[in-house]
Amino acid sequence: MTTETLIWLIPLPPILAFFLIVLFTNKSKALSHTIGVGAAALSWLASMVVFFRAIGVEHLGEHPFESSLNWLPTGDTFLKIGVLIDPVGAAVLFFVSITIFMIFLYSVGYHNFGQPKGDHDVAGLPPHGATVEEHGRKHVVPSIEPMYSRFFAFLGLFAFGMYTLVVSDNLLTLFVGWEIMGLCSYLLIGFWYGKPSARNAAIKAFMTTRVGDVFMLLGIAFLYWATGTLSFREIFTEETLHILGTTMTPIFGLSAAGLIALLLFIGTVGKSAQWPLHVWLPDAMEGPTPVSAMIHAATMVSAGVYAVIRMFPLLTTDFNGHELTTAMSVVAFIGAFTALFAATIAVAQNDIKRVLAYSTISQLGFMIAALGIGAYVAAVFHLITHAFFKALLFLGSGSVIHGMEHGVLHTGNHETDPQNMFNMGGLRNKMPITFWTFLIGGFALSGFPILTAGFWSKDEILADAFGHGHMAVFITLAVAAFMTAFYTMRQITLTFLGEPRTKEAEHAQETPWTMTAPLVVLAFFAVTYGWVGIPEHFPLFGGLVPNWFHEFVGGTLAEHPEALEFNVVPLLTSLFVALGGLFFGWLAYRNVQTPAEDKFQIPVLKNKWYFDEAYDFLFVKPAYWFSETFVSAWMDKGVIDGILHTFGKVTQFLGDIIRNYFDLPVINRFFGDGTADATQWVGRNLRPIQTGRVQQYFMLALVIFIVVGAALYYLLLA
Amino acid sequence: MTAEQIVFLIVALVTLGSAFMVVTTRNLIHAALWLVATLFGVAVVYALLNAGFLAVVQVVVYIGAIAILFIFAVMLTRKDARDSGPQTHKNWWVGALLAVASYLGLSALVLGWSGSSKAAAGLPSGFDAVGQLGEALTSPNAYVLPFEVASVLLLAALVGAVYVAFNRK
Amino acid sequence: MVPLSWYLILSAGLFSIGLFGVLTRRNAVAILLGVELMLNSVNVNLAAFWRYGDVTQMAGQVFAIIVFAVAAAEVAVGLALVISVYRKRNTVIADDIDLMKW
Amino acid sequence: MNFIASHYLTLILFFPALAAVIMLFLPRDENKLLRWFAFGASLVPFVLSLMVWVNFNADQPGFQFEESYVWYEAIGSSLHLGVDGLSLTMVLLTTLLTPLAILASFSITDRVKPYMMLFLFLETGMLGVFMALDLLIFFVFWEVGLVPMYFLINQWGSANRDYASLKFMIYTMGGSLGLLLAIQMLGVLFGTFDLVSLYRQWNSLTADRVLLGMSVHTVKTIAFWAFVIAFAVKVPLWPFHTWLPDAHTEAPTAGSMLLAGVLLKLGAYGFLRLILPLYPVEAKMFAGALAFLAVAAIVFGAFAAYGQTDFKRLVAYSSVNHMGFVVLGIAAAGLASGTTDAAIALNGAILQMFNHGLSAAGMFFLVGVIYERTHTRNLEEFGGLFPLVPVYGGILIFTSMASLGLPGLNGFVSEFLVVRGAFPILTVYTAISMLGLLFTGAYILKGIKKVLHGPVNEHWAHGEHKLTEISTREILVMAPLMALILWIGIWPAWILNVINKAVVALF
Repeated sequence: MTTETLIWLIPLPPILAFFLIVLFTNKSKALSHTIGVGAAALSWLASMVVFFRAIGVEHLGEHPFESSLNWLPTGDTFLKIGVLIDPVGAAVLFFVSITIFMIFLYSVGYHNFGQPKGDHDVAGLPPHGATVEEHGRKHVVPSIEPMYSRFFAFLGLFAFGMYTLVVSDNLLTLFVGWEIMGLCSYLLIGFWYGKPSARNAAIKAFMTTRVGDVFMLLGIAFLYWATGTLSFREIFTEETLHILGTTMTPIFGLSAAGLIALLLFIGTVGKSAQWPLHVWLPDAMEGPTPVSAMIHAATMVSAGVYAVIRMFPLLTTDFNGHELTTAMSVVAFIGAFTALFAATIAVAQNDIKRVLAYSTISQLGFMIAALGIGAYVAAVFHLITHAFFKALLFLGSGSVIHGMEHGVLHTGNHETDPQNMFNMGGLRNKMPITFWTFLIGGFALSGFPILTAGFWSKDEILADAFGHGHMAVFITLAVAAFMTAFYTMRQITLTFLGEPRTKEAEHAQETPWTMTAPLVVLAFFAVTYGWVGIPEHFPLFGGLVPNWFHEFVGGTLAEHPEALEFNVVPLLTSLFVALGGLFFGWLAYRNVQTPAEDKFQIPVLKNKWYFDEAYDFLFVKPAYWFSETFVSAWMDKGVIDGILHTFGKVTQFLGDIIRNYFDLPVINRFFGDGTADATQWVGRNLRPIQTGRVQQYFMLALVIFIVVGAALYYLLLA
Repeated sequence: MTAEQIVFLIVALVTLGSAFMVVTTRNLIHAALWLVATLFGVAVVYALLNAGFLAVVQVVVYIGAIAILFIFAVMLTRKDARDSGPQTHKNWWVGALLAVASYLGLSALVLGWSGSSKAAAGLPSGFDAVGQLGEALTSPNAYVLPFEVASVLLLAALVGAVYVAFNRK
Repeated sequence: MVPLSWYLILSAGLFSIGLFGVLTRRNAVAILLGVELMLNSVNVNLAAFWRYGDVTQMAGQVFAIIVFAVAAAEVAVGLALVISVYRKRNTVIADDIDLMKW
Repeated sequence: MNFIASHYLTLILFFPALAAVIMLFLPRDENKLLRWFAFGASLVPFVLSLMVWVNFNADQPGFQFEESYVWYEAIGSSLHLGVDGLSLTMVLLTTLLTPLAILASFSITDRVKPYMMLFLFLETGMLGVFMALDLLIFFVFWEVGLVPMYFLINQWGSANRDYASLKFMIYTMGGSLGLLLAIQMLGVLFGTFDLVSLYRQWNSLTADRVLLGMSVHTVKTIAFWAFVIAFAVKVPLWPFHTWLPDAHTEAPTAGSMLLAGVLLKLGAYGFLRLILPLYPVEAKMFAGALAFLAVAAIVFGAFAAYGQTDFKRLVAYSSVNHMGFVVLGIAAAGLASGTTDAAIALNGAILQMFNHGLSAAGMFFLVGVIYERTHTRNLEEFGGLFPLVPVYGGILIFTSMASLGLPGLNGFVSEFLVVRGAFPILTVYTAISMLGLLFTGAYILKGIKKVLHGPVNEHWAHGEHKLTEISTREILVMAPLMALILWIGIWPAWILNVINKAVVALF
């Protein structure tokens, strides 16, 4: 099979799995997860083949795998869609396929496959556990998810969306995959739709990202109009970019390229949960944990960054290497601001998944900021390492929650929130695999030096910001990185270290292999993936392994980015923020037992800077008012229908007048009834003539005949 | 005054006189018999007009069939042997007035018409009036169709009379 | 020679007498008798016009024949009606047969 | 076969009416027979129009399968039928939706015979508009379609049907008054109603000629607005839309399906078939106004839909929202006719007509399915139905997503094309319309949330109120719609190819 054909085939197994499960196998849980996991494995296999073929190609950037076909007739031309695997695509495909496969596998255990059916479980709510009798003793064990098959169907659809996005060679199919993932995130966040919080979170996620999407759609329309194509390779030719870069638009003095890039970037802001559209992601934690991992760590939010990566040449048109263009400044600002802003909120969260959610927002901010200052390779690098360790952390947190739920079922005290970190503590002994892998993930997130992948990628971003003199970005990101390490250590300390703070934590249990195996695999990559991108000039390690990643991914761009000169300031900074953050985190929380002892439970942070409330006041409430009161009640029912009804009333009024003052008296009474009356009078008086006697009639007829005849004779003939 | 004129006047007087008796006599049987006389007079008039066939038909059909039919009808509809009550309306004078008026009107028209005083031309020699009449009635170029229609009319009258007079009890 | 007008006068007289009968007699049979008189007067007219016109044109006689037929039919049906009415209502007085009034 | 092949359009057009007349002689109480007869009779035009679709040569410009019969010689009107890519698409939509609507009405038990007959007559009326190439015939069928719909709403509608049917009738009749006058004027001026020759003659009028005592310009402007108002009522364009929520809400399910699926398209079709070719200059001049109304329909339609508590009203307002995109595309095409952008916008507009036909019909049917079982449409009384009716829920979500314009389903393709085509021409309006697109998402999600999501609804879960799952017949109604929705979403070329060729040839 040619590589191109194989690329076309990559997204297919998951979508087939979706249709198979929905249409045929939804009754059988085992069959459904076999199909789902099998499809993910197939796609993973195909992706690996493609990836290894791709890295074997010299100058893949100039000669990527691509293939396209005519899709839409538009006037005299066609809109083509197709697939493209260039170095960035290959690199992204690598981590996407692995994480998706791992998450599929993890879901089997997470949804308690093999466990009995729940006592009171209903579709739409998380399973509540089942009572079983063992050795004459009743006890409660986790029960299987009632909508087990459906979950794998949704995951399949989601995987299809992600693969489509990654392999597409044009913005349109990228957008298609993008939106399908949006739908799936809606469906999966609202998977337990019976919980009001879940269904609201689902709608919030969909609507918030849709705000970005409509701008993105505008951007796509603009780009398509301006260039006549949506294919990346055709847009990113020198002359097209030049034309776009020199065409000015009336908005903020941006060039066409800048405006399009910004419009598309707004889509990313929504999808990657950047400020100010970040509000949906923490709420999205209502979904099952594999979903959080999949959507909010490894794939969907990465898709936002991926889109900017794809649009990088457009964003950096006119960029001379030092002075940021307007568009780039906006991107850099939003990225850096989000990184810091989200990190501050993460510090004050108690829900284990919410911490990770804000951490994700923050880390995505790092990537966006990197792209904003032109650090292309660093952004891609961080995207990939982050995907590995954040997926690991999410899955790990899921494992923790799962273990805690086991404890909750054991004690039967459903008051205890299995996600609240203050209910945990000391889990390192109960759940060793989860602990160690979580620790690796957490260290990677914090950027623990040398060992972890997170260090290398984050360091590269900082170095880039410093090296090109973007000091504001550098300082912001450094502070954010410090806080990252801090809240990560806070999380690890509260969760795993110390002693169990509740009975439930004491009875927590390690999770089955389908859940721990993915943790181990991801932990492996969370460590090793950093080593493919060690800068050549790095002290001690530089040069030991060639900086393959930089070479490979950098090749995507027409202008190969220069490797950065080594500078000791960013290295020291990143060493300090990572280790310092971890240390202070441990120091501050090693003895904390209750939220009250936590000095960082500052209301403004805990309430996420009141963004939800502000949006509710500024947008949601007015939208309700506008829809229900203004448009429906006031405008349609009031004004428009009012005018119509007035027409009706006026017409009726005129009709009444005409009826009462003309029709009734004149036409009816006088002409109508009058004629009838007259006729009746005449008739009544003529009636006696009708004797019924033929001879009288005849006589009368003759009289008249004679009179008339005589008259005629004398008057006319004579 | 020629002999023909004298004959005509006598016949006319008889005819009109008997006709007057038809409409005035109280006894309907008598009236029917007076009708026979009238019809006979008219038959003579036909003869005077050289319409021999008509004269014969007049005698055969009218007197032989119709008048007899009247007599039967009168006898069938009598409640008792005698006639009772007046035979004319109270306002018979109106009818008389109208009859006189129509007579005067018609006479005036006849006398006012110049063609009314002309004499009849002599019949061509060897003129066969009956043969001509027969041909006219049977020739497709002349009156065969009305003739046939008349026969249909008679048939219809026959059926109709039977139907109407039939006693359904 | 008898002039045409004499025949016409005769016919007019016969007609008026018949008319008088039709208008004044109460008995339905008598009314029919009057009708017969009127029909005869018409026939006299027809014969006279035939004789005083072009004798080779047989229209006058043919019409007279047809009038005979019509008269026969009329009498047959008319008398049948009279008999039928007499059976039902036991009268032949025309004034009593006034169902068609208001 | 030759007869069929040479009279495709006549057969398609009059077969339903003929079948309706035959139905007159069927026994009144044999509901089963009547239903299957009507269904079978409506399948015939569908099969025939599929054959027309197969035999249609997209590459040939102008009308095909033309038929012309003398109808009213004295005033130069003839029964002139013909289809091009534009009308053929609509004919196919009509003949597809009618059998589905009839199948959807199998649950009707009240006066089945007149009901089915009205549907068949309605089909003839709608098809006539799409096929007519003669203005008078166009108008005749335009009005013919109203009557069955009026009775369907008035006789088989729900509580407020009298108000709704009257409003529907008066609104549409009022709108078409101007249309009739304008058509008469054209007929008087040119002595013919034939569209093909009118295209030519009307546009070749020079500006200095005087018609009816006014300049050509004035006459054309008046006639243009007369046409626009008639079609705007039908589309419906803001602010002529308030009949729609009432009519849709009160109409029986299948009636709403056809009302939204086809009848609304009549208005948009009128814009495409009559206004753009007959009034290119005026269309250009007033494109801004048209676009304004379209955007108002999009935005206000979306907001109004969001503000409803009646499920059917919500869906009804979504029609206003979606049809706004059609008119936006048309306005853009009017402003920049002849350009590629215009062609793309028109492609999008026409495809949007077809797509909205599918998804709106599906949505109305689904609302009907649940209304039939619960006898309420109030969103507040639903919620948490998903566990009770999972298959229905899945279908509802699928169809809603098509309505929302999810990429991969049909709505996205057309909306994208409209936005792409209109963006360079009417940039500001298109940008504002994005607000409507955003709220499309909001009201669709509101619908799903209020109906399906939430804790299990105990009221509908047990006893006499127990909600039953969607039946096989109902799934059969949805299946073709869903298949087409997916097919067009993934591979729209088969239909867009025909539309595109027609658009390029026409404008």
